[in-house]
Amino acid sequence: MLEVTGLTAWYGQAQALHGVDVRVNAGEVVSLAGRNGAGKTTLVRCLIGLHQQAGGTVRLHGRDITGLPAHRRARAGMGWVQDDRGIYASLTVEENLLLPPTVSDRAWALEQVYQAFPVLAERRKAPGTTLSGGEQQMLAIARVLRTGARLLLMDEPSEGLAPVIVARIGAIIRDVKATGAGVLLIEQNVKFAATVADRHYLLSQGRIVETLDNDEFRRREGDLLKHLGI
Amino acid sequence: MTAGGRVAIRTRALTKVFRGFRAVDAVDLEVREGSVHALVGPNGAGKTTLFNLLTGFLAPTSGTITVFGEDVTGLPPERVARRGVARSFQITSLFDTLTSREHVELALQGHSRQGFRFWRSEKLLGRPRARVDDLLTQVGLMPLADKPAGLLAYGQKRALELALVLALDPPVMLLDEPTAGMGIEDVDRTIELVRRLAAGRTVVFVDHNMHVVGSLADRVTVLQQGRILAEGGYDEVRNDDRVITAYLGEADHA
Amino acid sequence: GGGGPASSGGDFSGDKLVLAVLNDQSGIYKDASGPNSVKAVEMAVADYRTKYGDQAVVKKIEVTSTDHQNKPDIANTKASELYERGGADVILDVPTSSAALAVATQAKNHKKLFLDVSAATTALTGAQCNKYTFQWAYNTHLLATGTGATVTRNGGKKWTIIFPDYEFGQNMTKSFTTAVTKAGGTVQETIPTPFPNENFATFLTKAGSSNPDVIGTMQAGGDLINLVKQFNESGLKEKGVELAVGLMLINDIHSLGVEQFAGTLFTDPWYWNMDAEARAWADRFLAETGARPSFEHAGNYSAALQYLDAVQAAGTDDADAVVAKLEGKKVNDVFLRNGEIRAQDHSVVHDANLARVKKPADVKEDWDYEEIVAKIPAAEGFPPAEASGCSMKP
Amino acid sequence: MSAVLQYAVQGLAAGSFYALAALGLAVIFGVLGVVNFAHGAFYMLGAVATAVLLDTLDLPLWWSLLVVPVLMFGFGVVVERLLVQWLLRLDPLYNLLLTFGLTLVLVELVKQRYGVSGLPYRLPGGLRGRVDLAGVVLPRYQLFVLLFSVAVCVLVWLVMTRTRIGMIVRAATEKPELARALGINVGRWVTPVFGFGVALAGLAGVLAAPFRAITAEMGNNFAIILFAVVVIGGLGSIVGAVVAGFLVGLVEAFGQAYAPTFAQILIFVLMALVILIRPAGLFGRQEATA
Amino acid sequence: MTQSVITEAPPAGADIPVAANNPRLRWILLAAGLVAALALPWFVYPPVAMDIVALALFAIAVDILLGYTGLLSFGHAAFWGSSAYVTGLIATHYGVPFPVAVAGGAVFAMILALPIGYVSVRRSGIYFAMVTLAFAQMVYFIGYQWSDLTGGENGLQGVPRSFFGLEPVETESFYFYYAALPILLFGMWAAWRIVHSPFGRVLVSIRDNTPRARALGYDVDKYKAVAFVLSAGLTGLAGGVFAISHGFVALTELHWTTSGDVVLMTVLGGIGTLWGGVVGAFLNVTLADYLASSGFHGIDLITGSVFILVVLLFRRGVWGTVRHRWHVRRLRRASQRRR
Ligand SMILES: Nc1ncnc2c1ncn2[C@@H]1O[C@H](COP(=O)(O)OP(=O)(O)OP(=O)(O)O)[C@@H](O)[C@H]1O
Ligand SMILES: Nc1ncnc2c1ncn2[C@@H]1O[C@H](COP(=O)(O)OP(=O)(O)OP(=O)(O)O)[C@@H](O)[C@H]1O
Ligand SMILES: [Mg+2]
Ligand SMILES: [Mg+2]
Repeated sequence: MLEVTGLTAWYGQAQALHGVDVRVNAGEVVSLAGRNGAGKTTLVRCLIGLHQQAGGTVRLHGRDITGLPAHRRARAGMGWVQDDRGIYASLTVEENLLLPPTVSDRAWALEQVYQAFPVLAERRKAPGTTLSGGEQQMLAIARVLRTGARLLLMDEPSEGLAPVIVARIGAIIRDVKATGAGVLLIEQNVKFAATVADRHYLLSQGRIVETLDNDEFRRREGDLLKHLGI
Repeated sequence: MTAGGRVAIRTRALTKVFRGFRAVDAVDLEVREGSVHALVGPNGAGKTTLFNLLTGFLAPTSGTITVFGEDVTGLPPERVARRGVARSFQITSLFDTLTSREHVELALQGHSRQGFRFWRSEKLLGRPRARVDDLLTQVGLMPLADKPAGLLAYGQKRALELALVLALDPPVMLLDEPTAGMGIEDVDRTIELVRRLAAGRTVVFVDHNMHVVGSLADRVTVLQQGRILAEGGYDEVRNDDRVITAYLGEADHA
Repeated sequence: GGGGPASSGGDFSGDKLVLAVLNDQSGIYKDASGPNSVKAVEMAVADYRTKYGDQAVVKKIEVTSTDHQNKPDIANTKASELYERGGADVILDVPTSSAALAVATQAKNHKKLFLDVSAATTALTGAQCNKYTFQWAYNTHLLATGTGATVTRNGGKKWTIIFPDYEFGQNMTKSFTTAVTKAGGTVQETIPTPFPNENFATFLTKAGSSNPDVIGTMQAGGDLINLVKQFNESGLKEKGVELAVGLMLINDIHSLGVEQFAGTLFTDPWYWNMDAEARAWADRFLAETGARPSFEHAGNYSAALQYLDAVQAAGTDDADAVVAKLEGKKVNDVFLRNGEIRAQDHSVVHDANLARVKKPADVKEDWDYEEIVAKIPAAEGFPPAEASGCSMKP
Repeated sequence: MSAVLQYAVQGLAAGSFYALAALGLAVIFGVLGVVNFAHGAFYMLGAVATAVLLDTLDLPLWWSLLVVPVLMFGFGVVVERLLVQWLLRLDPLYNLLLTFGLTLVLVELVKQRYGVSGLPYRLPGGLRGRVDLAGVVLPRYQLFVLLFSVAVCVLVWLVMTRTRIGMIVRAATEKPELARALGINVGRWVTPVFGFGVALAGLAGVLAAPFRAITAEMGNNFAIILFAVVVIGGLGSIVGAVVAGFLVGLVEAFGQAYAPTFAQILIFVLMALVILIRPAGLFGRQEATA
Repeated sequence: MTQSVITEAPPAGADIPVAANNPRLRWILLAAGLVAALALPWFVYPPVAMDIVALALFAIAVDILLGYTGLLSFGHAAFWGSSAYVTGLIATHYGVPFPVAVAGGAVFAMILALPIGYVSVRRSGIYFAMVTLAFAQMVYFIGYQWSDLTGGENGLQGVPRSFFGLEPVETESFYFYYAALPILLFGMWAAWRIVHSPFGRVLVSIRDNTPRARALGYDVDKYKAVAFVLSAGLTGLAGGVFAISHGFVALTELHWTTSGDVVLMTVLGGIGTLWGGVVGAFLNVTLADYLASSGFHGIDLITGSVFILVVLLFRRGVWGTVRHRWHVRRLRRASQRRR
């Protein structure tokens, strides 16, 4: 469903990505691991169309979307959970959920969201950024689920979350996957990645250095840690 | 393990209400001098809010805070900082145009309270050179000493954040999720660093990483919905049923 | 541009005369004076040439134009530069009292002439008068006494005055009060207002509450228009309250339309259609500029003309010689009727008019807005020289 | 007593006008984060357009109330596309300077074209005269301004808080990148909102034409007062702008009545007090701490 | 935790740190600036030259707040104007040499700035701008109401230029320029000293991130207030010299448009650069001076367009843009050499 070939990206003079190839199939969760500054966030920003200095091609459902602006990509079925959560201060929790347009019939209803995250129901009228860091993370995930996007790009969704919540998010990701959607999961939390992902890319200094399936990933955990510092 | 007899931080019935929402609710917290004290709890339990109260960034709705027996309730952040309580921020918070070195120099000066000298050269700031270099080396930022903080990667910013707290050389350190966003390798180094620094100081920190909590904390306080749910040693707390249901969950966690 | 220390005295050559018009060519005084005043001065130069032909003592006459942008600082610097480097023998016009006073100081320091036309402050011919400065057209005293005394004598006994609370407004109010009282009326109330101000609703309510015959307003420009519009809606007009205006220019009426101002009384030092002579000159002016002249335009023409005459009489451009020719001269020209250039305080006194704005139905042609109600004799309109407080010591 | 009532009503009438005029400023700041210094100039253009339309096409006030905002909307769109859009994500300082420059240009252009002394305008017959409300006499036109302004304010508030448009617009301005990534075509919204704010300024200008001097400079001083209004109300708060508008109108009216010279300075005293007591204005979102 | 958090290469040319040190260039610039200041009245009409230098100091003083502390003051006319009046009054009534009068004006400006600053610095951003504007409006109001002292809208006329009886200085603007220049240069030096002092570093940190500065133990409000008073003092020096140079003081010096103009100059030159104030003042004054006698009647058309263009195309201001280009080139060359 997602096919990325030869992706490059720069910040001014500095190259952050050097020809990255990534694939995500329908109904598959793929993790992208790499130490701080490896270029993970840059990669997803390129995919969603927010990074201007980029080269290479991006295909979604076989369609070349390289030149499309961000909002068209979102409408084509890409959903993004930003690493700093991106909750609107000027919108209430509920408005944050109501904001994005629906792009497929898999979109979660408001009720569904509130069932999955009762905290959000409780604070539905509160301005978005008055939630705690973790609550904001939940809100960000819930918001993307509301669109029914077929490809989720999640940038460190477990960061700063209580273990119970992390577990719940793992379950949600598996649910989403079961509906046939694809997920590209950026994770530093190797244990968590291993529990949800089918395949793993290792990114280092802007290059994919290894692609592993889940078994191999688990097996080589210690070894990877040493080499990559993840 | 718990050293010393004195109490570094004590709160009495500390409460913070946001428009009717009790984010921190009648919390009586006691942190012993020289201990490493972890604060954990589900998201939204009120940990950051409690930090903000302790450091003067928020004024409590009611209740009192004392630091080494002195009442600091309602003091502004800079006054609290000068009583020896330094904090790091959960959401990275630096001076974008200043370099790492300048950050550390600034923090050292804040400690010495010489900032009003507008008639002297700023070179004065660089005087404690050895100390600056030492701090930057400790957090591993020496090679990036002259890069503006706005251009550092996330993890590097977190490291600098820590360096600033160290520079203040405070008797009491409050660290809000010091390892958030770090790879495991760095997490372990940070644990080492904090452990080293903890000698002779009081440390309070928030972290969701149980590995970090387990390796560092002498004592753990679990918050839930603004109240203290449980308190005790790490092993004691992690086997507490209420904590497991409210926070840790059933899953295996290291 | 141009550098180095100022070369004092004289790169001035006897065969060149420079008349510098320094005024506001982009701000609020643009229409009433502005570029058309430069035209008026040029007309005076042309008339001088025609009049003296080969007899003229100076052949080369330049008229320069400088925009002080209504900023006193710039007026000050430019005046000094004009005298020092621009070869200016005389500076004309200069609206805005602070700017005019600063230019007067420059004139004194440089010992060159300054003929003020557009600034109304009595300080120019009072406490801050000097040998080289003349005030040609009018001052606040003329505006106040002319209107105050004449309106009172014509039956408006009970007055309320609304004035902007700063020096000009306060002086005008004082002069008005004196004039009204002298003429047998009373000023019941004076209401200060902020400046600038847009909303006069409450002030008008207050003014109306004492049932005056006349409301006198000392506002000018945009504030005046605000007040007049709101006065018209306030119902006071219907109750028979008249509106007398301290300072109004024909351009105000032209822009706003006679309907709004109809019936308003005010002092006009000179009106283009007041007699045949004025009208003849106004026709020339219209051909030249496409507009009818305000009294300030005519004043500039007159000042330039009399200056040139004095130069002709003196046979030199030396300021002291020219001043000697101007002082005490009795003049009659297009602008000055029964005029005298007073030696004691350099106030140029002359007869003025009390005018009433016509009703729309009575307007016969463009710019035909005023009906002259009464003549204000020079002796009444201008304060006696002894009262000016001016001492001409150098 | 009846005098007090009279002043109060006059204050409310003046206040409603401030509220309407400040509304556009609040919308533009609240939504785009643009400190629109040119608001006074847009107000002036609205009034000038009204006068010119009457003069050339004989267009009466009623039609101007409709036509001029539409024209000003178009003008706002052009200004946004040409100038403002390049600065949207920057510090408000730059917008302030840009619109300051724009003000100079617009005022100068109007001066060049229509002179400095102002333009004539006639009040339509139906709105002349006065009404007597239980002893309080108010020019009929002021009453009309009062009712009309209140209606517009309520309408705008409803749109911004109760509709999806309002929500999208708020989101698009707070984090434009994210909004795009969520599938919202941000560019499509920013321009019309700016145009809308400008149209509101123009509308205030139309209302001003019959009872204010229509000159190129008419907006300069007015804009400063509007800024005071918006700050008192809390930057970007629509309700705040409206309430503060009325408050300022009342302060002005009673100031004019009982401390005439101080009437205008009172507004600034009020502003300083409000900011010091309630830092973010009466209805502003309080600044976050950590 | 040693090397591991440090990762990729530095992104070049993103932006320039505040203290971009290059001592040699700094000395060359300073020397050039000094020569330019000394030569100015040979090329520009001396009173205009004086205006340029005085306004340059004014703009620099505003830049200490705007560029280095992140505070946009929209009320600095209050300090400029009140110092001008006080200087003028001292000079008129006591006949002291003008530097003494100017010092008096500057001190007064600082005293006035004390309460205003104390109150205003509690707010930031647009709110700060509006509070300072409000106070400035009050000062303006006092200025035109108290006409016995200030002369109201007629201005305070006839301010003398006493200077130890030195005739050329007292009468000729050319020599006066050189007598007054040291005062203004001292002001500029003081501004430079302030910005590059331990205190200046704290100001920058407050600008970048106020809560963080507080957490480091800095009493932010006090620092801002001191910066405000210092800035007002320098503004006062400039305003005093301006008053003496012109020989009179007009109400416009207190008007909010004066506050606006100086901010525009600062931005035109480039904020956070100090030199930018000099460039901005030079451009502004010479433009106004040129247009006054150019016969073009639409000064604001040009001024307005210039500001629009600067904001759109050279956001760093004239000097800021030059400096930025130069830094970028240097960085690029450095990185090439490394390769
Ligand atoms: N705005 C920027 N300007 C310049 N360089 C940048 C910018 N943002 C990121 N970089 C650099 O690009 C590289 C890749 O950054 P990126 O944020 O993609 O890393 P990441 O893998 O997401 O790291 P983390 O785990 O810390 O989030 C880093 O070296 C970083 O310093
Ligand atoms: N300024 C505020 N206004 C209103 N509510 C707030 C504010 N700040 C925090 N809260 C609420 O207080 C509660 C506690 O928040 P806090 O940030 O202290 O949580 P936390 O324990 O640090 O959580 P996390 O682990 O997710 O960071 C949350 O429910 C949050 O929504
Ligand atoms: Mg990242
Ligand atoms: Mg938290």
